[in-house]
Amino acid sequence: MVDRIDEAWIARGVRRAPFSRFLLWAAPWAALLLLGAYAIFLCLRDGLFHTNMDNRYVFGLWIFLDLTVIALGAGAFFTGFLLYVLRKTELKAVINSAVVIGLVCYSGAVLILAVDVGQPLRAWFTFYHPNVHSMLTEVTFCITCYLTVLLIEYVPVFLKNRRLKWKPSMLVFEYHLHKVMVVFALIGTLLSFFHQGSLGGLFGVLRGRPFAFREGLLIWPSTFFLFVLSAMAVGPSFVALTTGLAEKITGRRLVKNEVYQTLGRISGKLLLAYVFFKCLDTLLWINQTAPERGFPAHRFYEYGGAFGTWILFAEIALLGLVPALILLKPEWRARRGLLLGAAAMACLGVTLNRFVFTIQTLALPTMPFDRLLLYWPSWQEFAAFGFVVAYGMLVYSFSYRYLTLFPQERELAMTEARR
Amino acid sequence: MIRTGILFLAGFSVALSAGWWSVPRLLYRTEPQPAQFSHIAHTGEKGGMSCEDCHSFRADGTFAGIPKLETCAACHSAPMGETQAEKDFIARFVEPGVEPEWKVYSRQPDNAWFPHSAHVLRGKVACEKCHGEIGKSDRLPVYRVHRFTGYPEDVMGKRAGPLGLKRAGGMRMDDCVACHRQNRIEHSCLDCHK
Amino acid sequence: MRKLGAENKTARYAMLIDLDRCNGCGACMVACAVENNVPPPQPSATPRTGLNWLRVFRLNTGGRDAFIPVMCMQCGDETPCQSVCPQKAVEFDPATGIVGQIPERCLGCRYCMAACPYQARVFNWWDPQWPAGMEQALNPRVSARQRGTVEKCNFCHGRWQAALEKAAQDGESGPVRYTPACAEACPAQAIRFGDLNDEEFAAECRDSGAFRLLESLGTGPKVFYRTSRAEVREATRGFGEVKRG
Amino acid sequence: MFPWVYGFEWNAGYLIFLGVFFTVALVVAGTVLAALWRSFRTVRKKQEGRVYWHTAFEELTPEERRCRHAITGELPERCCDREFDCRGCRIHARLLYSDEAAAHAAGSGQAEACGVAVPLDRYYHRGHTWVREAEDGTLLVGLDDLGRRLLGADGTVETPPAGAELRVNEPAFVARRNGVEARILSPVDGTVLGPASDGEALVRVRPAEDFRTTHLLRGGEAVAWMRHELDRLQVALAASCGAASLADGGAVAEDLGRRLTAREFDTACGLAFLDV
Repeated sequence: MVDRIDEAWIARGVRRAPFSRFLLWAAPWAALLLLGAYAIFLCLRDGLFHTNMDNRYVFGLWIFLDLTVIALGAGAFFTGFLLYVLRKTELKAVINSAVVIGLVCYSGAVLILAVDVGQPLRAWFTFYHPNVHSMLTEVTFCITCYLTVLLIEYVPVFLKNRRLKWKPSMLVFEYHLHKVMVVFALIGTLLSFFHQGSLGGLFGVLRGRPFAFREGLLIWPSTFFLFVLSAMAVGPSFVALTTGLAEKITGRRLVKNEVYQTLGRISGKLLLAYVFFKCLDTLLWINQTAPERGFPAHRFYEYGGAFGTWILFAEIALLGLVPALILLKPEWRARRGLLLGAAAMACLGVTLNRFVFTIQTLALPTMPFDRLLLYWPSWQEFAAFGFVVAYGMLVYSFSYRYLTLFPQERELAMTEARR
Repeated sequence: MIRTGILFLAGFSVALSAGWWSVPRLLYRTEPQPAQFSHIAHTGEKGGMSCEDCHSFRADGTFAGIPKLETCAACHSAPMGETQAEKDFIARFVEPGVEPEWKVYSRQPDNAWFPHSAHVLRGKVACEKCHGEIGKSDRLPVYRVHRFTGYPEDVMGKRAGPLGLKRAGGMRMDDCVACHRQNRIEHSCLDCHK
Repeated sequence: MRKLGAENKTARYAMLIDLDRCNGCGACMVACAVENNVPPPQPSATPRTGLNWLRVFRLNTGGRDAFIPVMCMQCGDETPCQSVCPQKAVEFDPATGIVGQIPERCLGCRYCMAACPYQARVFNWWDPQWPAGMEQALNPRVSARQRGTVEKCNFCHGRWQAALEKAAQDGESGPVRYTPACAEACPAQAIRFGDLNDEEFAAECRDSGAFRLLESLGTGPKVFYRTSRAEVREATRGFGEVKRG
Repeated sequence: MFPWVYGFEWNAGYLIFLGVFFTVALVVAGTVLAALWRSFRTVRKKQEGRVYWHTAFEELTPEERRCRHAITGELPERCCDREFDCRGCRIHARLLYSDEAAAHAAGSGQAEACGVAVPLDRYYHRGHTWVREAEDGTLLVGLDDLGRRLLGADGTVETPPAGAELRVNEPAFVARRNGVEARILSPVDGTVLGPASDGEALVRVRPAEDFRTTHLLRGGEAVAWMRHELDRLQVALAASCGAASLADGGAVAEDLGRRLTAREFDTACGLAFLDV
């Protein structure tokens, strides 16, 4: 009986696991969520000494996580842009899923940022006394606005739940909100563009950190544009990857193959462009930017170990060029495993890029009497990290179960039956 | 629909005015001063004293603020007038030698630095500019303190005193900044903060 | 009404530290902590989570080690930490040349710490705690610490304020002269504090033996070092040490 | 953030940054408010039904949106793009008076598809309701045989009260059985006069001024459509529940609802009544 308890909430024409199995799936995530909540509580109550961050490693796992999930969450804005503005109508099949992913990524990032700062109750200071020259101000403003936009974009997805739909006013609001969605898609693109950029700018402007510092265009360092481009490149990849995972986990077909192909093709093109500009930027940095500031670039990699030249190679060639080529060649892209593998590699490449800018920048010494330092996060940091992952998993799972994340699912189920 | 709107507005305004009325009352706590004090009795025709006679500077330029008991006792070792307040003061503080714990209306937050010497001695700012005409008051104003911060009401934003006396400048950060801006004095946060 | 600051010409306070004299005793660190109400470290604190505004580093020169006290350099050009703060909790005061850090405004995002190449900024990882009775000895001219905020050396701002009060009392005009706690405490008199607008002091800072840390970054630090040992000067120009300790 | 807040500076940086921010905030707030206002207007004008059908139609699969003339084979594969309202459709208008269509429309009496009765004296709506003109000029609206069998003996249909306005393709009735609810679309424009007296129909309706039947299925067309529907239903049920096949000459059970599990019944209702 318990298996059918929520049947009235599940959309018609799609199949979902029995409720008990859903609970079984959700339980470990909920446990992780609780553990993370406890760690977050500790940090908020006692202070940040619960983390292994210190005066040198001022940013740790959390900032790395923020930058990464926000880059991956770019799939939301970019899919919206492709669908509503560039009219790539086949992407309608994943837009809801992309919105939920974006929402999860951004709200998770904001949540963990609130724990990461020393005085969360002063978060409004940035709005009240903004220093408009700081990249972090831009990030704060844009992320807040964009999270609002994502919440608004989530509303129609949410209102289409089977039970809520029975209330006529809900459906009417959903309809009218959906009609103006192009406005939100455009605004979201603008906001996301700026804060992806300012997250890159965050490190590119650090003139005291020659490892991260980059030459600029107007008021923005080159990392501003590279972060935007890389986020746009992996956004579709991440959407494809999550869709593929969802198909794997649920054992159902959720979108048509052409959607994967479109996502892969766009991702591949942008990734190739990104790799090209990243190479240019790296060459400029090695030959001009870093030496001009008294730091010959090759010295950054002399510490070896975790931060050797392999990291540069892995980031650009192995996890940038290779997936780009796979995604660009139609025959390779056509194979699902290869496509998803390439998408995963692209996501890893961007993750590594964010790792380099956050962790490696802080690990490298700037002063002559200093040395390379390593840092390993405390359990509280890992648990808070787990909190975000579990939160994302749960929100996504609930959304998948009760909302229509993949509108093609019903059609695909019928086509399959006909066969 | 209109009825709902009217109901909403009515409820909203009731809640708003209730909050408007109650929050300041809940937020501040009244504390008694140790004794009654009349400024005008000292500074008026009869007393003839100036502010600096009691509120003096020390040799290192710091401001002494409210005088210690010995300053009071210098004149009031025995009653000089007829008032009950004076008799009480002598009985409770002067004779047993107990320092009265005056509550300071203008006590600034811990992180603020206000050099009286720079303003009064060098800048020739009149006391009334910030403190208002407290020197002409006949009795002490009610001392109200913020429940959370423990800072007196006057530095937390109360502009007009309950005695009906004009308190010209005010002693909030905004008041400081307004005056400094008006006089085009270079300032950074650390000019006034510590 | 006369303008309060009008007769006060601006100052550019600076430090000149003689590395030949510094023997690494750490008196400056202690004096700094006492002056600025730095609480004793928590039992689980490490050298990397401490609240020291001033730290003395050992510089490996190949020969005899040198000691080098590092505090906030009060960078004058393109101050790296100032522009990055999202809410103006860092401020460069043109009247004194001191980079102000306002803990009450600070959110604790630590972006300024990442921006500082000298690692002169520290974070309050703990709630400050003083052993019973020790809070009686706190310096009233320096506000209490706050957990979750960033702070740093401000050239003993409380002492500057005290000097200003005294100057107003005495009717003196012009930039005030004072001595920060570290300079006062140094038994070898290695730390000198002065005003770069004072020609004599500025000339010493431009001395052939004088240098600044990471000058190539273009941050315009106002803490100068001086040494007669060429190998020390050479060692400070190096990159971070590779594989040591 | 605001000019009156300490720290604000009137310079290009602040004006650009805060200008953009406030513009974004205003646009977002304005758009949401506009959507709210339009929703409010839609509800006030009682147009929720139209919105409901629009949204539901969007969610139908191409198979479900198949043009009636594609079902009969008059046209090659074609999807309806008019939300099943053929009254303004040019293709429909052209085909309506063609010989082929006339042939389809011809016929009277009883027809059947796999055991489901399709009386030819009435017009059919794609949501499995029918309309029949009574002698007094009013209309009778009822559930067709498949709908009736689906709901079975335990099923109930909630009809709107007398005086309610019906509009084509907008939800008019609610079918209920074993806790499953499905909206049934109205086949006509008109005003409900009350429950129908004969057992077959659900309600009696006074037709609207411009009442037309061109959007409804009739004659042989209805039979072809019914076969298509049965096929669709069976495939979907096979997909979700593995039901028995009609293709091998089976017939639709009299009380279909009872044979189906709650879950199958739910799926079938959604498919039959176009309530996704």
